[in-house]
Amino acid sequence: MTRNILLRVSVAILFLYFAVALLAPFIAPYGATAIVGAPLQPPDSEHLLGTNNVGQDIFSQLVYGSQVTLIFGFCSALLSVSISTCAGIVLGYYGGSVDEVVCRVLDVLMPIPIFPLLIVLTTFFNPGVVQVSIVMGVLGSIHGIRLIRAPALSLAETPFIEGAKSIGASDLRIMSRHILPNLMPIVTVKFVTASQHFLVMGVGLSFIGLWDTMTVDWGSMIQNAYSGGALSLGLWWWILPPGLAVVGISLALALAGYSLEESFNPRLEVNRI
Amino acid sequence: MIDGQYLLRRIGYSGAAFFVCVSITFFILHLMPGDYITNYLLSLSNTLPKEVVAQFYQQYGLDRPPWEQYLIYIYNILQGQWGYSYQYGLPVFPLIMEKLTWSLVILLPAVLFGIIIGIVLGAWSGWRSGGKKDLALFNFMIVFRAIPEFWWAIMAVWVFAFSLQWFPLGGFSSISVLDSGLDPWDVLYHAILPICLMTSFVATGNYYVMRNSMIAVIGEDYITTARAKGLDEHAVLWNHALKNALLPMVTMTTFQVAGIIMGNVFIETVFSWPGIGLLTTEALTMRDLPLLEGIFLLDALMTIGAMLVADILVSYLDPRIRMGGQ
Amino acid sequence: MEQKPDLKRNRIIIYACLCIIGIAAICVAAWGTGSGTAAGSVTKTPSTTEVIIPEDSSSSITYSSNMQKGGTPPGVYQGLVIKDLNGTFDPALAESWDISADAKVWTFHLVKDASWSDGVPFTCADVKFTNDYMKANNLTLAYVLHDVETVDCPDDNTAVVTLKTSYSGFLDQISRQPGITISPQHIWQNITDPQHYEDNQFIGTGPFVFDQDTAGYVRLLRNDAYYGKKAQVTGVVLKVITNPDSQVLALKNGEVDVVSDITPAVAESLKGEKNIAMYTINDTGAYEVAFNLGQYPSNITAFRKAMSHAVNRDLISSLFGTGRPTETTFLVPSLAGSYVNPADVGMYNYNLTEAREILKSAGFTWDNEGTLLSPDGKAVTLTIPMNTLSSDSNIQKIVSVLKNDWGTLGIKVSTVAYEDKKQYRKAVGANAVFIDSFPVTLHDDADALSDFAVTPLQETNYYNYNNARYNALLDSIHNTADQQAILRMAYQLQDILAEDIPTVPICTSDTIVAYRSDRFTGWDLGPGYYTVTDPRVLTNLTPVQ
Amino acid sequence: MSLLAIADLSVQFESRSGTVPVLDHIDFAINTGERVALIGESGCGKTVFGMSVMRLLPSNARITGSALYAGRDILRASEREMQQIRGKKIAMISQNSAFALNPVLTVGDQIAESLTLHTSCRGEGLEREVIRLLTSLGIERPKENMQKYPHEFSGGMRERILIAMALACNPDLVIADEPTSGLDALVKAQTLRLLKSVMQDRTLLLITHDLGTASALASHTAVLYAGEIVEYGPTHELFRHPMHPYTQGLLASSPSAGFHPIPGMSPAPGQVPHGCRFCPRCSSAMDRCNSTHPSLKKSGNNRQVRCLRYD
Repeated sequence: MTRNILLRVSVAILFLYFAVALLAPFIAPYGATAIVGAPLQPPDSEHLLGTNNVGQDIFSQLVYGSQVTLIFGFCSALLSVSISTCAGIVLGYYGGSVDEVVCRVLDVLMPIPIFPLLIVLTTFFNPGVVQVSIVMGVLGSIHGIRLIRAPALSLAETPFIEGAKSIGASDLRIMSRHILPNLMPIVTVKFVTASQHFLVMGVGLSFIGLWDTMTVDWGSMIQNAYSGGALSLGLWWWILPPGLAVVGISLALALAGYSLEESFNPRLEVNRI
Repeated sequence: MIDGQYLLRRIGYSGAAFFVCVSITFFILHLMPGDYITNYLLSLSNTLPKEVVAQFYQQYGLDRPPWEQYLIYIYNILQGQWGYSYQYGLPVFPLIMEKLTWSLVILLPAVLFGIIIGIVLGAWSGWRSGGKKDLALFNFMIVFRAIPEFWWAIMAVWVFAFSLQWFPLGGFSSISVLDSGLDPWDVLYHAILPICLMTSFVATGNYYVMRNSMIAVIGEDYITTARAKGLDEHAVLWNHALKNALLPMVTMTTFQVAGIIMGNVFIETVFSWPGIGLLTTEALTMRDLPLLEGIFLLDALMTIGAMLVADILVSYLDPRIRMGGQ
Repeated sequence: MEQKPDLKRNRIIIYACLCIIGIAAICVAAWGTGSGTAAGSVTKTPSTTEVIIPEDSSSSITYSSNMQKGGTPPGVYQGLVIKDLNGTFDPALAESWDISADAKVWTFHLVKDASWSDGVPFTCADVKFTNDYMKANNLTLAYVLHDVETVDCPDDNTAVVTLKTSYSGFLDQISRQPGITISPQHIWQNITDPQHYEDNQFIGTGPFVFDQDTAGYVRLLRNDAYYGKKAQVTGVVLKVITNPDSQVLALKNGEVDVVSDITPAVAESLKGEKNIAMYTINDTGAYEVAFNLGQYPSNITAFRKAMSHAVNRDLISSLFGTGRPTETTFLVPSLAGSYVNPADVGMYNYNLTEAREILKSAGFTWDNEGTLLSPDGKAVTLTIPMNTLSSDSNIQKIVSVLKNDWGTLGIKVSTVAYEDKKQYRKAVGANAVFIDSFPVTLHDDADALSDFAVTPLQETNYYNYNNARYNALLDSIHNTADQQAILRMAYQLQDILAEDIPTVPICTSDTIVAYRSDRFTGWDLGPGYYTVTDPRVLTNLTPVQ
Repeated sequence: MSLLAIADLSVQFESRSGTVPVLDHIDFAINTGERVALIGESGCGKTVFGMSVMRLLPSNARITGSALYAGRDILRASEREMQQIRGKKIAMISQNSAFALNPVLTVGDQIAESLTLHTSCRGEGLEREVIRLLTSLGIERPKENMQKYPHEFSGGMRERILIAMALACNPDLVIADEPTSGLDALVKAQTLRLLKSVMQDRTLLLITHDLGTASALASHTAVLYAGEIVEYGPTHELFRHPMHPYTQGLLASSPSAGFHPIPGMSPAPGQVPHGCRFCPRCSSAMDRCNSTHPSLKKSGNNRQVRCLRYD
């Protein structure tokens, strides 16, 4: 019972975030970068969450910021999971020397620290939202490939795949119609956890200020407030909203991930009533 | 239990992986747009004669083609010569070591405690899975882990250092260090807040894996067999469940220990703790290539070493994995 | 085969671990709260007369050597002269100096009783050595001395510097950041690999001597053998506090004595705090909207003029919270003083109607939706490149205001961020408009106007501005030491700039400094001393009894 | 007096979707020296029965009734008492030898574990005892093999090790749960022979779905269907003259009898019919079978059957 309720609540929260991101122009009273008042005004009826040090409306920034942050989390997770699923299935299904070579390559890539590498690679482009999510997605898939490869490998040896082969199904068909659906639970869980991971990572990157500070997203909002003296001045309305927004979606994704994992892996919920 | 020949092969393979890894990072870093000289000179003056700029490129060896720089770099590495930081003008290795030491003050206890606490709580929770206490702990851990670490750090600094003033605002030590030298207790006092936070992060991650692993193990038939022998719950847990449940943790924790070499840039930023994490981001933004290469090199060394150690450890603990078998 | 002992051993180990963790946690908690309260209530005894100054990053207090990184640590090394904010030069190791009429030969009369902190006397040989050694070893800072042909020592206390070409701005060059400070010959002459030499003694001539560098602190002690005005504080401690908020709080706690660069909001909140006083150093930073004349539409003079009327300097300045609007062609009045040509001040006030008129008369039109169309019918869009790392929040404020104002003129303004300076520079070359910030030392005299020149040494400038008359005038300024002539020509240069508008100065910003008034007085030495680690400020500090 | 007398034993599992009854009012007794087989299709509750006697069911199982062992109700015994009984008085041979042995402990250690727990064997004596056990189960080179890990043995060998573990403390009652599952025919036959010889003068509760195993080992057989015992009797008689239609069907479905499977499926736990549980699949069902639930009745020579036709 608990699991279903948890899953529903977290999905509802996610929908709420998506709705806010999609309807941002209708929800936000002002533009994300428009200067609409005196700097550092506390919340009032005109500015629901007050204004920041540039005189921009924090509530509007929060609403628009959801777009960037969500793109960040979900696009890179989608990319990463797609790459690792495709590569994992192909490697697991064909095996042999290709598999061997790719695994060795992955072994070599593994020791390169992801976080600095991410920063290095984003400098090859302008560190914009899309570029960073692409780089993050590609880098993140390195670890995922192995995760998908193992079950794909054991699936490829099961009788029903042998059966499908024997009736002459093409490799592509076997991989897409037979192996992929069986991996969907693990892929789904991976997608949800990866979204959470990348979302938090993206916010973190932008928090330490390693990409476009003009992009309004929650990380740069926290960074602005943090470096602008929000703590020593006690301006809670400046630093708390973006932080709590991140916490909210991260929590929703985490709970959804755990609930999904439990529902796909009944062993995890032994005796749970 | 370990086949000597296999071990040799494994070490040889690690060496090759290390070499490839170092080469890849070298080229990625050297192809990265921007360079230290441009950044540095532009920060000094907007109007520099061209020949002056050219002279700097030559002085730093950056005017040579990349493959030539690469050969020189590899030659130097083989000589144990890690080069000099552009920005600091100091030898790379001692510079990294100094910053690393400060990072380790936080990360070493945090990772060790985190591993122990995570495993103990995870094992307990998995063993009691389904119980009220387990669920409470599990939900607490999920919530704790879902909150980004920099946010925890900011909040911790705000509450404990800014508002309550129980802990210092940051830094390594009190000013008394100048007169009476480094006092370990004083350093610990400065480090305790970041250590606690980091410990919690490492612990929650390990907790989750350990709990899942434990749940998987207690569903196994051999646990029933053990109970059927008349063993009490403690004996079943200690003699049968724990060792099996710990197997997946070995690789994970080994990598965690190796990972402390990169520091934690969030914790270091928020707690004004200039360690290796901040050094890395600083070197990245300054394009201090020798320093970056040194850091990446050390990390590759540690990670590849960790892989090797994890392999050996697992083969000791798990008789099913025969080295040389596979 | 024994099971029980094995089991017991396991259990004992784990219990032991748990106990250790528990005990450690309890100890730490108990002791942590104990020392915490102690730290909270601690106020330094007045007998300590070391001044503690926070530093933003650990790299700024990690020094390799003075030869590699000029002027470090602060107060230990000295140059020949030291520059004021308002463009004049104070004597340092040179008591006085003479300039030949063609500004080619500079004669410095050195102080007589100066000595290195290890007791060796300072002579002209050190000056000559510094120049020769830097050049011979290709040290980074040698570029500052690029114009120097030779340094000669007629006697121990006179240094004659001969330049390759006439250059009236030579003093400015050797004293402005990073500048050249003199290093001791007797230390460096034996060092063959200066690029990789790690100094750990820092033998200088300044009012302070290096003491130690430990765990995020650097301590400098008073140089009791200093020839000039001796410091009253016994030493200076630099402490790394990376977070600006923590610096402010440390000031409140009394852990540090001064915090520089606080935001206006923080300054407001500090008002009325007991024992904390503040002062403002006016006009320490300056900002401009710069045009790249090589790119459309900035190549249209009318467009630049119209845009100059569309910069709301007052709003930007009010968002900054400090500083004041600048309506000159380039120079900042409070610093450049008489160098500013009054005829060119206030020409381009904020007036959107005027801007529209200028655009209209130049053939620009608007479509139905209000989008600005160029004379050939294309929509005008601008992309402003930003440098992620160096951009302070002030530049973001400027861009936000420009987006609003230029948006009402029908121009779509977008930004693109670059993490790397080289890429940023490239983008500046490829776009029509960029925002620049200068430390004001670059705005304070006629020499600053060379930013717009094209010379044999400087083949281009950021503005892609090339005006033959301007170049010729600037060349003559460099070739003379006659102040009157320089002033006259500077006026003419500004007239040209006012007509061509390669840049729109916006406003300046101030530096607000807060300090413990119960510990030291004498911080606010005057407008010229704009960093708290300036040796003149440090020697001026007086402990409060 | 019987060694183990089970009366009115019911087991239910609580789950999210409600309570699922698995065993229903089982009355059952084993006398010392008897070897009783409990046979039935998978899912009928055989394993649960064995586990409930060992009190090893998961915590969501609700057990009612009584199980008197040597005059003591083991369903009400404390956990500590149960630990004294398990392995020492009642031992179990788990099904699926591939997973029933701890992969990270040597087989010697695993066998010795019961001995250290329940006997005073220590040190060399312990080792001698383990070697004796292994030898008695036909494992060659015991000294060397006891240092090996389970994955180094074949399925048949692992089964022998499991038997050795169960017999280590000379228990009064051995519960063997599918002792030959997963073995190929030849090894199975060997293992059966071995089991038969070591169980000669022991009390055995054999849980199996395999009629051959039951007939080879058991003196008595109980047939379990949908959580109820439907027939009980001496093995030979029961196999020769099966009374319950289900038993008849089972025997007819064995390969040696021509493989005529019983039509339909056994009902899922919790969804059993009101009347006779076998009624929907029974070829000789009568009208009242649909509504009347038959009880287990004595029928002649030491036999019991649950069928309305014998009322």
